[in-house]
Amino acid sequence: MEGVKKKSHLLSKEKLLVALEKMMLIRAFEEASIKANQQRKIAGFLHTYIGQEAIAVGVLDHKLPQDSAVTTYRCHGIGLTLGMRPHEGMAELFGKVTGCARGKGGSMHFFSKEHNFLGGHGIVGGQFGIGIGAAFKSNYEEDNAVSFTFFGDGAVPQGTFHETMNLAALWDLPVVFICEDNQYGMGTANTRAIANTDIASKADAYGIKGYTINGMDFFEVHSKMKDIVAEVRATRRPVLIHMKTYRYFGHSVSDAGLYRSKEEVEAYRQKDPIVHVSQEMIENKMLTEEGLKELQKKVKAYVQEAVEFADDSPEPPLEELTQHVYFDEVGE
Amino acid sequence: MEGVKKKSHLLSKEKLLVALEKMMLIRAFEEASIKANQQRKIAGFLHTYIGQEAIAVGVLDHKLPQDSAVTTYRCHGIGLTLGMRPHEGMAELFGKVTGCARGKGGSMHFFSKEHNFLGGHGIVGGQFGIGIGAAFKSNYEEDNAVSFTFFGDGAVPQGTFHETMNLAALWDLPVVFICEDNQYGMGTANTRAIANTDIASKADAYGIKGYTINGMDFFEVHSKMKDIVAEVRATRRPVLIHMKTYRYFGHSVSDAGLYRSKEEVEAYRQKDPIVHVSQEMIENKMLTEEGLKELQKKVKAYVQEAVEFADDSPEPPLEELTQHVYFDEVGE
Amino acid sequence: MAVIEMREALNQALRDEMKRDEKVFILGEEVAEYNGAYKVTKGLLDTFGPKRVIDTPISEAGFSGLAIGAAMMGLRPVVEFMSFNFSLVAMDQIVSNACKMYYMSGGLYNVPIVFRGPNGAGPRVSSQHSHNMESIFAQFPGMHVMSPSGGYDAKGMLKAAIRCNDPVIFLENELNYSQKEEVPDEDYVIPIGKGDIKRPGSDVTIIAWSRMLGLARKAADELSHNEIDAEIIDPRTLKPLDMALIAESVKKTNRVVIVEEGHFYAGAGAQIAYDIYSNLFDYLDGPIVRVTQSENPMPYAANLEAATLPSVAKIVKAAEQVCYRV
Amino acid sequence: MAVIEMREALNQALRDEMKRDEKVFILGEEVAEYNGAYKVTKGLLDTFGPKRVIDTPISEAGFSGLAIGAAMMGLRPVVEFMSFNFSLVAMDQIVSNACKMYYMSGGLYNVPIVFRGPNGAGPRVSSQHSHNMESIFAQFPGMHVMSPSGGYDAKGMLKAAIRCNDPVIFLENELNYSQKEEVPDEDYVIPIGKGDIKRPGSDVTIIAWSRMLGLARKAADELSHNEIDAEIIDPRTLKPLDMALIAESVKKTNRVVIVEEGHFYAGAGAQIAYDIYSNLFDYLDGPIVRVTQSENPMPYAANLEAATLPSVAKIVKAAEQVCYRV
Ligand SMILES: Cc1ncc(C[n+]2csc(CCOP(=O)(O)OP(=O)(O)O)c2C)c(N)n1
Ligand SMILES: Cc1ncc(C[n+]2csc(CCOP(=O)(O)OP(=O)(O)O)c2C)c(N)n1
Ligand SMILES: [Mg+2]
Ligand SMILES: [Mg+2]
Repeated sequence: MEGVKKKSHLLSKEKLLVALEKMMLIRAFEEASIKANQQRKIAGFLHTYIGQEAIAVGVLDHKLPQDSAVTTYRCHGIGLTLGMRPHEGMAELFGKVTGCARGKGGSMHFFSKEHNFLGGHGIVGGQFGIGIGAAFKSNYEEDNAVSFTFFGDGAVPQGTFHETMNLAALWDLPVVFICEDNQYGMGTANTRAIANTDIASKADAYGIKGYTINGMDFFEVHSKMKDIVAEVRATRRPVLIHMKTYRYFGHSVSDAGLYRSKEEVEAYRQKDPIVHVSQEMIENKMLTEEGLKELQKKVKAYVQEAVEFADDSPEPPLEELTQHVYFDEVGE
Repeated sequence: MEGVKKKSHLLSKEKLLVALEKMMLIRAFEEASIKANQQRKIAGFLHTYIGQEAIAVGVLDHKLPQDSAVTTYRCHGIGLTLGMRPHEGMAELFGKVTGCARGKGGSMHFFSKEHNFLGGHGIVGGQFGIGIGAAFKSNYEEDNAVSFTFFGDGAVPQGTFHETMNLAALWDLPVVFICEDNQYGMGTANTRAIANTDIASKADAYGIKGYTINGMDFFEVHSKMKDIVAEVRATRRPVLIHMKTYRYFGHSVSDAGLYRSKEEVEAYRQKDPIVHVSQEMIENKMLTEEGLKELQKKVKAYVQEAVEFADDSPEPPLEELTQHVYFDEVGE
Repeated sequence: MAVIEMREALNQALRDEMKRDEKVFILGEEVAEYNGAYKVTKGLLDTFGPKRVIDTPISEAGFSGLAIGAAMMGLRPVVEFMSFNFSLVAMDQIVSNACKMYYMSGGLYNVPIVFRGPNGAGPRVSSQHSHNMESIFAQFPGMHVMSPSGGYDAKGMLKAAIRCNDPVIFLENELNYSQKEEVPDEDYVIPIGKGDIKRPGSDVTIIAWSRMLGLARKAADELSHNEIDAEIIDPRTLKPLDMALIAESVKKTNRVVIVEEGHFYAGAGAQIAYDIYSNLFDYLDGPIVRVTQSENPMPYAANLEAATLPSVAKIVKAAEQVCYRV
Repeated sequence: MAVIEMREALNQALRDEMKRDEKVFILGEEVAEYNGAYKVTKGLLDTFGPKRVIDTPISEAGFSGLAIGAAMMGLRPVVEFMSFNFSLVAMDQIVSNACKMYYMSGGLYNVPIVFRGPNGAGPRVSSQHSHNMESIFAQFPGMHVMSPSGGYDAKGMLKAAIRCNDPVIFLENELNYSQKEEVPDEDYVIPIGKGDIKRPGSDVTIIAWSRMLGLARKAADELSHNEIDAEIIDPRTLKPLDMALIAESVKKTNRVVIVEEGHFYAGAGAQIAYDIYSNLFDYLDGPIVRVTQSENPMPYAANLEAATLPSVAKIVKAAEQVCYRV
C-alpha cells in the first residue's frame, strides 16, 4: 500500500471555479430532490450524495472521453459531474419521459451514453462486473481508457468485490476501484460489517496498489487521483482507492438515522468540501464573497429550471411500456 | 502471516502406524475406485484424493468428536480419515443403498453424521458457508468445537471464499480454512486463476492469521496443525491454511491431464507422503519392510472386502425415489 | 382480539417461536440494531440479545450458507432478506445446498431453515427491486413456498414455517406490512399446504395470494354489482398446493381466474392452471384466465408501473371474460 | 453434406461468428487451453488467440458481470458456463443486470450477450449437477431462451443467438454433444422464435426440445406400431414460443403431450400448456399431459436416476393416454 504526496492548489482558478460550481450543483440538486420528495413528486428510494461531492468532482475531473464510470444507486452526483444536465436528472426522479432513462429507471438508475456513464445500480456489489467489463473492452479495443468503478463500504463484504478485484488484477484491467466509505451501510457501521476496515490494505491480497484518501478534502482527492489515474492509464494495473467520506443525511430519505449522533454528523459538516474549497479560494483571492453568492444564485436558478423542466415534462406514453424490453424484434 | 516451528517425530509409533494405515487405506480405496470406474461399476464424476493423503490424515488427527468437517467433491479421503468404513464409501460410489448417502449422493457427496462430516459438495465454493455455519453453531451452543473447512485452490477466486472469511473473522468463528492447493483447478494452473498465489497472505485482508504448510509432508502437516487447531479452539479466531500439495491423477478420471508434464508429476511422486512416512518409520525402527508389506496386504484386503460389500449390496428400492425430499409430511 | 399490522403479527410469530425454541435465531441485514428495514424484527434484539438477533454484512451468499450449515448442525435459522431481490445473489446456496441437502445426503442432514422477507414490487423501486420469486423457488423439489396475504395468516403460517424441518421460502409483501387485521395473541399454527376460502361465491373462482388478495377482494365487490358472485381462494402455500380446496371451488364455479403479481411466463399461476386443467378439465366451462404483470421489467414511472401490475380493473375484466359477460 | 457431432456444429457456429465479427469473443472455464470441458471450443484458442478465447477463474458472477459490462460498451461476449448448474452463482448478474439493463436505462444500453453451456442432467452426476434452467430464465422479460436438439439446429440457432442484440440463454445438453447429424458447412441462421416440425403426424402433438427430442422420436416410432401417428414439434426457442406452429399442429391433432427434462412445478411445459389451453381450448379433445422429472432432486443411483427422468416409455404412455388408448 502506498501514498501519493499531497499537492494542493495546483489547480488554476478557472478549474477550481468549475469544480466548485459542480459540487454546488450536486448539493443544490440533491436539496431540491429532497424537497420534491416531500412534495411527493419523487417516489421510491432517494439516496442523496450530499457530503460526498468532493469525490465525484475530484476523481472525475481526470476522466477522458473514452473512459467510463459506473456506480451504485447513490448515482446523482456522479451523473451530474460527468456532465448530465440536472434537467434530465430531475425529470428521471419525477418519472418523466424526458429523464435520462426515459423515466424507467428512477433515482437509482441514472445513465448517460454520451458520457459512458454505465449507470447507477441497485444491487449492492452488482456493478463491479460492469466496471471491469468496461476496462476489459478498453484493452480489447486498445483505446487507452480507464474504468472508474465506484462502490460503497457496504459492498466490500460482497463476493463480487473479491471476484472482480481478482479478475482485474489477474488480467491487467485498467480499473480504478473507488470505495466511497461513508462509514455506514444503511444503519450498519462498517466496523460491524468489515473485518479489517483498512480497505486499501485489501489490495495486497490481489497484488495491486491501494490508496487511502480523505474524501472530504477536494484538493487531496484531486491531486492524488491525478497521479493515480495517470498510473492506471499507463500501466493498465487496477488500483483500489479507499475514500473516507460521510453522508450528511440518512441512507435514503426514509431513514431517521438514529444509529449515529448529532455530534458525529456535525463534526463532518464542519469539514464540508464545498465550504472548504470556497474558503480556500477566497483566502487565495480566487473568489470573493460576492462571487460565491453569485455562484450560489446561478446554481440554484439552474436547478430550479431543471425542476420546472421536470414538472412540465410528460410521463412516458403508454406505448413505452413494452418498448426497450428487447432491442431486436423476434418471433411473431 | 506467521509460521509454526516444525516438530517432527513427536508422534508415537502407535499413532504413526494408525496414520500410515489411514493414508494407505485412502490410496488403496481410490485405486480400487479407479479400477471399478474402468469396469463401469462407478459412473459420473470420480475425483480421487491420491497424492493429498497427508493433508486429510495430518489435519484431522486433531479433530475432536464435536468438531465438524466439510469439503469439496474430492471427498473420499476426508471421509475415510474421519472413520467412515470403505464399505459405505465404495457402496456409495456403486450407487447402492448401503452407501453412506444411500446411493443418492455418489462420488461427490460423501456424508457421515456420526463424524459430523457435513459432506462433499459439488459447487466450487459452495461449502464455505456450511463450514462457517458449523463454527457458528459451536459458539451458539458453546461446545468448544472447531470447523475444518476444506477447499481447493480453484475456489479462492470464488466470491464465497471472501464472504465467509470476512464473516468468520468479523464474528470470531472457529474455522480452520484449509486450502488444498494442488496447483490446478481442472486444467487451469492456479497462477492463471489467482492474482497473488501466496494464498496464506490473503488472511491479512481479514485480520486473521495465515499459514503455509507443505502438504506432502505428513510430519509438518501434523505438527503445525496441532498448534494451529489448539489456537483456534482457544481463541475462536479463524485461520487460513495454505497446504501445498499435488494430485497425481487427472482432475477426474476423464481428464487426460495434457496441461502438465510427466516430469512435473514424477517430481511430486518422489515426495509421496506414504513412502515418506513409511521410510522414516523404517529408518527409525518403528516399522520393518515386512511390517510394511503386511500393512499393505491388510489394507488391500480391507478395500477388497469393501468392493465385495458394494458389489453384493442392492440398489436403493424404488420407493426411495421420493423419500428424503422432505423431512416432514405436509399437504395432502 | 387485537387489531395489529401484519409486520407486528410476523413479529409476534418470531417472538413466540424464539421463546419456544432456544435453537431459533434470526439473521439478516439491519434486523437487530435498526429493528429491521421494515420493522418486522422490531424489539427482538432487546428481548433476545445479539446472540440470537444478528445484523449481517451485505453478504447474502455468505450468511445464507452460514445459516444452512448451522441448520445442518441442529439450529433453526430464520434468514431475513431485506428484500427477495437479494436472494438472487444467494440463489446457489438456497437451491444447491438448502434444497438438495436432505436428499443427497441420503436422509442424514435435513435443513430446518426459513428464508423470509418482502417479495414483489415495492412501490416505485424500478427494475432491479421488484422481482416475484414464488415460481423460481417452487420449481425445485426440496423447498416449500408460502406467502401470506394478511396478519392473521402471516402469524400462523410463519410459526408453521419455523417449526418445519425443511427449507421454507416465506414471501411477504412490503405493501402489506402496515395493513391491519384482527390477530389473536395466543399460539396457533396454519399448516403448510392449507389454503383458505377468503370469500365464498358461486360464479367464478379467483385464486390470489399475498398482496393480490386485496385486489381480488375489491374486484369481487365490483363484480357483485354486476351479479357475479366470485369465490376467492388463497392457496397461502404455493408449494405444495392445496388442490383439494381448489378442486372443491372449481367444481362449484366451473370458471377460474388466477391472479399473480409476478411475471407471466412459467409463473406459479401457470402451474396452478395446469393442475386444474389436468384434474378438473371436464368441470371447466372455458379457459382459465391469468392476470399477471405485463411482459417487461418493472418501470419507475408511476403510469408505467401501474400499467405493468395487476389491478382491480384487470381482475374484474378477467372474471367477466370467463363468465362470458364481455 | 458433412456428418458431424453437435459439439462440432456449435464449434463451427462460434468460429464463423468470430470470423464474421471482431467484437465476438468467448470466455469461460477451460474454454481455451483445455479446449473446453466438452470440447465445444476446440481449436478456437489456436485460431483466434488468447485475446478472444479466454480461460477464466472459477468466478461465474465475476466473469458474467465482466461480459455484461463489455457488452454494454459494444463487444459481443459469448459466456460459456461449464454447466448451467453454475449459472446459479451468477444468477443476479444475469437477471438483475443483463436482463434489465436495456429497459431500465431507457433504451441507452442493450446487452448483446450469449450465455451458453450444457443444461440438465449429465449422466449420474447427482443432485447439484443436474438442473434444468429453461423456465427459470424464461420467467424474466428481457432475455430469450433457446435450446437445440441436434447439430443442424444448434449451428443455425447459435448464430442467431450471437447476432442477437439482446441477452440469449442458450441451453445445450451434454448427452447431445457426440450425437451426429448432417450439418452444412455454409452459413445459415435459424431465427430466434422459430420452431420446427421434426416428425409430421396426425393423432397427437408431442412437444419436446433438447435431449428430450430424441426420446420423443423413439416414442413416436413405438406409437406408430400401435396405429398412433405422432407429430413432433421442437419449439427450439422456449422464449418467445412459436405458438403459430404449435397451434397449427394442435388444430390438426387435438391432443398434446409436452415432454420436459426438468422439474414439474412451473416448468416451461406449464407455460406451453397454458398458452395452448388459452388459445386452443376448443380444439382440445382432453387435457394436455406433461412428462417431466419426478418431484425429487436428482439421485445418483442408476435405477433412481432412470426413474426420475422422462423416458420413451413414459412418453408413449402419455401419448396413449391422451389418445384414450389406455
Ligand atoms: C445485494 C443487496 N443486498 C442488500 C441491499 C439493500 N441495501 C441497499 S443500499 C444498502 C447499504 C449499502 O451501503 P454502502 O455500500 O455503504 O453504500 P452507501 O449507501 O453508504 O452509499 C443495502 C443493505 C441491496 N440493494 N443489494
Ligand atoms: C461454481 C462452479 N463452477 C465450476 C465448476 C466445475 N468444476 C468442478 S471442479 C473444478 C475445478 C476446481 O479446482 P480446485 O478448487 O482447485 O479443486 P481440485 O479439483 O483441484 O481439488 C471446476 C471448475 C463447479 N463444480 N462449480
Ligand atoms: Mg456506506
Ligand atoms: Mg486444485
